[in-house]
Amino acid sequence: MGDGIYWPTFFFLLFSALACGFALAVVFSRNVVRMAFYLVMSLASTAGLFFLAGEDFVGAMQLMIYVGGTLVLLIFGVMLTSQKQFVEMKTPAGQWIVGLVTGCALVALLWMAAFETPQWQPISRAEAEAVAVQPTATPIGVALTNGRVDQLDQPDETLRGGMSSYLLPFEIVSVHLLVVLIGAAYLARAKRRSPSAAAPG
Amino acid sequence: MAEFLANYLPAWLAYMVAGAIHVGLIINLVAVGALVFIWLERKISGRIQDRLGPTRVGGKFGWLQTLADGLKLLTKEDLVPGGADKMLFRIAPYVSFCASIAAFLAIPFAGGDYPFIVQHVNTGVFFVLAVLGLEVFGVILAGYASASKWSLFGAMREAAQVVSYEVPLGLCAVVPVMLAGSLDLVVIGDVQQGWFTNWLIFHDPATFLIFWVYFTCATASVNRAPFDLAEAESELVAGFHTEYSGLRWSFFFMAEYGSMFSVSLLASILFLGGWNGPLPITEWLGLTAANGDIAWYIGQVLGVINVIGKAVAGVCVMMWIRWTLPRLRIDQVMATCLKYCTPLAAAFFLGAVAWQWSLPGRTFFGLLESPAELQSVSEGWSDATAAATDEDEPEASEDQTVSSEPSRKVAAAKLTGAAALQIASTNLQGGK
Amino acid sequence: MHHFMLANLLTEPVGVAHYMAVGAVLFVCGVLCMALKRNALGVLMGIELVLNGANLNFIAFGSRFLRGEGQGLGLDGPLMALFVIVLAAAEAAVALAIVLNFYNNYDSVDIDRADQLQG
Amino acid sequence: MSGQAFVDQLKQKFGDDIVGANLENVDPWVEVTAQGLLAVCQHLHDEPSLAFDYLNSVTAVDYLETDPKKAAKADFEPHMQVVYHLFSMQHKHSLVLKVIVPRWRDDVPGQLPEVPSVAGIWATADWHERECFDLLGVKFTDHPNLRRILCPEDWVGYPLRKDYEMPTEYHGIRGR
Amino acid sequence: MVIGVARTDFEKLEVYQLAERLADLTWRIALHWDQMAKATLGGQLIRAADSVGANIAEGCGRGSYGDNRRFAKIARGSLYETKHWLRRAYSRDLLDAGQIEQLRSIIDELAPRLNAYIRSIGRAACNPKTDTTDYGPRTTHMSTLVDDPRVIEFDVRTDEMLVNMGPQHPSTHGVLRLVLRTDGEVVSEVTPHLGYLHRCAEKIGENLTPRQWIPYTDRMDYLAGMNMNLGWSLTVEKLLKYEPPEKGRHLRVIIAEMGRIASHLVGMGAYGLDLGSFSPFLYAFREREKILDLFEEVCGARLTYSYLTVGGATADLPRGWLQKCEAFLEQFEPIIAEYHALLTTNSIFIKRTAGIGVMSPEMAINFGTSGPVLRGSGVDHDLRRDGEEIYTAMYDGYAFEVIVEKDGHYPKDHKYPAVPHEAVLGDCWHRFYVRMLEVVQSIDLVRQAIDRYSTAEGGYGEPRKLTEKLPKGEAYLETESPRGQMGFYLVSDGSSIPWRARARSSSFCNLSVTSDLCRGCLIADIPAIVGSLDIVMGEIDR
Repeated sequence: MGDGIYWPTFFFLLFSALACGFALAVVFSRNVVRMAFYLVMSLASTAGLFFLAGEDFVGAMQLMIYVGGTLVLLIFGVMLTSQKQFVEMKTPAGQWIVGLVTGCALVALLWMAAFETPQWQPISRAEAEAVAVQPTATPIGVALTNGRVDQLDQPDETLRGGMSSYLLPFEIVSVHLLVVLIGAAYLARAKRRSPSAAAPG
Repeated sequence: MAEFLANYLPAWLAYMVAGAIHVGLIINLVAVGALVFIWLERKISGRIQDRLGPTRVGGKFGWLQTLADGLKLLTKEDLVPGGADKMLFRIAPYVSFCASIAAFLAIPFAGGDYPFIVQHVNTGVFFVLAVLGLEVFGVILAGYASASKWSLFGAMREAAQVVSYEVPLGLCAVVPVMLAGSLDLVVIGDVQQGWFTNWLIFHDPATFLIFWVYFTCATASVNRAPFDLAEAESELVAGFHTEYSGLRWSFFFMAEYGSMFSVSLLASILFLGGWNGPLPITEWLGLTAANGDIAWYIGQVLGVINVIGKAVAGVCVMMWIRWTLPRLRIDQVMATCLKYCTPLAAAFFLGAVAWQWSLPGRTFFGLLESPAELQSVSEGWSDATAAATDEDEPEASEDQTVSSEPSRKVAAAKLTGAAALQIASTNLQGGK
Repeated sequence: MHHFMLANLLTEPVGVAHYMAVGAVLFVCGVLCMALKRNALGVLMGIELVLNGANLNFIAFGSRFLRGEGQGLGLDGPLMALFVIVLAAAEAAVALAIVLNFYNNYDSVDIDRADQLQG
Repeated sequence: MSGQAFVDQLKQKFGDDIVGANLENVDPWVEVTAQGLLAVCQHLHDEPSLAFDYLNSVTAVDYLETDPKKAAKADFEPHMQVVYHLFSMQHKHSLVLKVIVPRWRDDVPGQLPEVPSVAGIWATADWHERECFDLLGVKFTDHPNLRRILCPEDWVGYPLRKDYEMPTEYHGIRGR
Repeated sequence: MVIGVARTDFEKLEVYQLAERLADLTWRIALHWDQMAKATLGGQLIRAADSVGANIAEGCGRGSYGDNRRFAKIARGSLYETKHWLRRAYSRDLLDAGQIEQLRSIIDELAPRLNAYIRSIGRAACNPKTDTTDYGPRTTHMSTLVDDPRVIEFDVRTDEMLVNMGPQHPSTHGVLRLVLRTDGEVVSEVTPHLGYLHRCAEKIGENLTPRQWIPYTDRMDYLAGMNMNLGWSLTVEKLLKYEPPEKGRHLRVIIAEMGRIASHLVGMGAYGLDLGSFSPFLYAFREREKILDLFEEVCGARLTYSYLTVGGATADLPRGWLQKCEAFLEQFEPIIAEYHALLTTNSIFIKRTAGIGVMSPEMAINFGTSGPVLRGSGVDHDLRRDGEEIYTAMYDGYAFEVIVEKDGHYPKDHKYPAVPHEAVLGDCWHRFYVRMLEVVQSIDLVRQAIDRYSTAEGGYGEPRKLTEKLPKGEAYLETESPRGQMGFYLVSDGSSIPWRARARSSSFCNLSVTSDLCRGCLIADIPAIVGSLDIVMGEIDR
């Protein structure tokens, strides 16, 4: 069965252990800022998994936008709203138990499904090592603009012809982001209290 | 490196040792870099302020001063403030330190077929910018965890500043990527071979200007010089690391010097030709791969010295600015970012695109000479495809000896890239 | 579960199933977080975890190393992951704006307080 | 200022509020009663020909001969003087106003003498009067926030008074 | 005139009813606690809970909106105190889940209502335009501002934060403590706290003869010791009606103006430090060291000189000192251009100081400011020209112009850097600029004084006898010291020991302006404003 450790598996186990560990820590920790920190660690190790799966463009994207942008936003949110509470926002014990039981059941179900289906089983070691290292940025860039590089050797003709690039969704997302930008700014804007609106006593 | 060792050691040990050597080199680079910079900063600030700086500590120019600092920091007591969130307080410096060290993973020190790089990530620029963004977490946690109003002020200021300066920084970094045609730092470095006229900074006026915008944003994103709001001692006592002392404080400082070094390394590779010196000395002395490994190795070492030299020059300029200019106010810092840096970066980016569109592949100094030689760079993809396609089949059937691995990989890389570009051009013609 | 022998796990390459297993754990942690947390920002973090679990599956199916050449999703996997990441950022922005408004009116971010619609 | 003519002019305008003047001294001064102080100051400040818009200093002097031998020879009764030094930016001339108040209101030790506050006319008086209150124990009525400025908030006694004894200890620190 | 009548029927207020329910509930809960808990925690908890309702009621009964709002805020304070005691009870397991639920529902409903109630006081019944309610003595700088309904609430209702800047803060020039009420970065209220360096020098002045008190004047403005000595000596000479010889007067001009240069150098360097640039501070001290060496030759001390004394000076200038002094001025003049390049005309410095902390001339006069702070606001007043006879006698015959922006421009006797268009008269930049120009003015004065001193004949002014009997009477004199007008007030009863020795400090009045200048500015502006006032705590606290 192959000679010696197959390194990608070792790193996969390492990163997934980190990701799941910190994800569980997020669920169980009570202090909001600690939750945010564990989430950062969990998402960073997921980015590691992306690198492992050969998608370093998406990994770098995750690090930059998701962890660098979204979570900083979240931490700003935590800072703006963190306040001394009279009683800790503790969910009563009962709900915890129900939650955990359903959670474990769901995980077991998904794992059973994952490991049973034959198509998703790992390929042989020789085959894995034969896969060539290819640049990942250029195909994604081209796919976003006008060509589907990866479908070049698609066997049947119709499929290859029919493959359209991701230009349209790319434009839609950019417009969508603009709309969200304005919407969020409008929602959280400075409340200008007009002189007439007198708050009742 | 790992393949080279695989001939002598069992495979997994080879990877382990190669990894250890890489990490060792990087940690040394940053640690020694920090040591040198602390001493350099004292000397430069001394010279600027018409005094000598350390002279007597260990030897002639007081070069042991940093060691003395280090010992002092080691012996200082690491105290944790009472109300602090213990766990986050302890972890914060290490998060910020790891973030600034991780940036060195993808930075090459010498190019060519076997680049001197820890991990040849082909989205190098993107990876470095992403990791630099993570350093802000260390600061936020430090600010929040030390439970004092002043550190919270400092942390929030720094977070706002670094996050908002990532936008113009990214915009400026995209121009060299566009000119060199790839996110891979090694390719960007290799495009700038030969005379200094090939440097991307002289590629066209827009890129020249965007270099200065890049340098300002870089100084701001590592919190130096006029933008060092986070540890503005006149207002916030010492900003987010008020409560830190001893070793933890030194980690923050190593992180700051590390990210300053990595940002100037990036500047030197993206704009100032990286390992290609102003004059093509390696070609003149014949130190290229053509005549033997030893010559090639010396050529590479010259390249490494070149890169680090330029980076140290960049850091010296940052120090020089720091000791002359007063500090900006937080809203002025934000205003410069949003009102000046981002529009300027966008404008120069459009300028570079216009230049690239009208005179593809022509540099400012290359306007006079015939464009042939430069043309090859962009066309390199196509003829490589022709070469790769026919000689690829026989090669694939050879045995999977480890030694031939790199050349095949590079050819393959060219293949997919070239194929992609060809399709792009065909579609374009088809589309028009 | 015959194939799942821990002994040779380290020597055999990892398949899509293993990625999906990790994705499942992340997904469930996200759902639990959304369900159990009373702090609005905790719910937001739960949503991030759920999206991340989904992303992992996309990447797993699109990766060449896991399915060998040319079987899986090819380029669609990573591209979908990109769109998920970008849209998650937008979603977080809007969600945060809502939470801040909630905080403005209720002096606290405890979602149990949002019981205005109850009868 | 122009000596006796000015004093008579004031007397004619404010009648018995002006109780006296001393023109022989190096800095001649005019004595005013506590009740009339506000009116006189407002007049001095607003009158264009005088225009005393700059208040140099408000201070108080405690006249009490503590050692019995000299007390007999002293030619003054124990009293307190609140001294105002005024200056005019336009005419570049200066004036000294004095208010004679008893050391304790109704001679009951512990009740501070009261003088109306001129903080309304000159903003600088706010801090100067707080210093007088802090060090010499003169209560300025209608002062925006009359509390100690130099000594700690909970300090007992008024240090610059002649009959002041240093407290034996303050928060555990030995005084004498 | 509409008298805003506060609602007296507080019983109908929901806020009040909630407070009542809270108080009774805590009473019922604390009733069954054990003896120990009841004695310690119970008493405090009930007192706090009752005081919430009590304060709301008292606020309504007070009749004026200001008091009503103040008592409502005290009620909010005691609500938070109740929360504190409940947390303690909770952590000591004195409350069971049911009780917590009840308490929490009341408190979580009471808190926002109380805030809304506080905001609504004084607004529901009156509309700002027609409201002429008299809120107590309308003094020009009343500290309790009426809540203007048009105030724009920031996007997130961040609650106020009290921040202590000092007394051991690096940028407050010594032991000054500023208590800032900040909302995020914007400072809404600054209250300076003084007295940390109070040594009661005036009490000691009542036990020493005037000449023995000279060293105490050194330690008031310790950056310009010579000018302090000069001020006290002139006051005593005014009382003695003594005229020092002509040579002594020119000696005093040389020493005083050199002291001014040294003090302004420190002011400039420290201001650069406040704004973050470190190098000007070292350049300034390099030059100041040379002046201190010169002073050391004259009187042996570098900081607390006690050189100028009643009657003249303790000793004459040593031989060759004047040539050294001229040599220093020679090499110092071109360096000033460097300081201008480093700070005055530096665009970031201008950004940080122009238009910040603007003070109108009327406000400057009203607050009794003096020196560069007064002249920075355009008030043409300098005691060396407009002071009392005995002081201006020292400077008569000297050609010098007062550094102030008169009808649009500064004096043109030297080539000075231009005023940037962003700078508004009376802002931090102008105060700094006036100080820099005064250094050049002092150089001219010292040069003229050196020529006059060398030609004048006669003694340098022998100091008077140590225990000389002072004539009965009093004298007050102000001199133009570097930071402003330093006044000394000497009352004597005929014996050799003064009856009262008072020092009127210029920085004391200059500092009193901070709370008005810093209202609504950013935190980073506070060191800029306080630095531009160039205060020294020794002089303020005396």
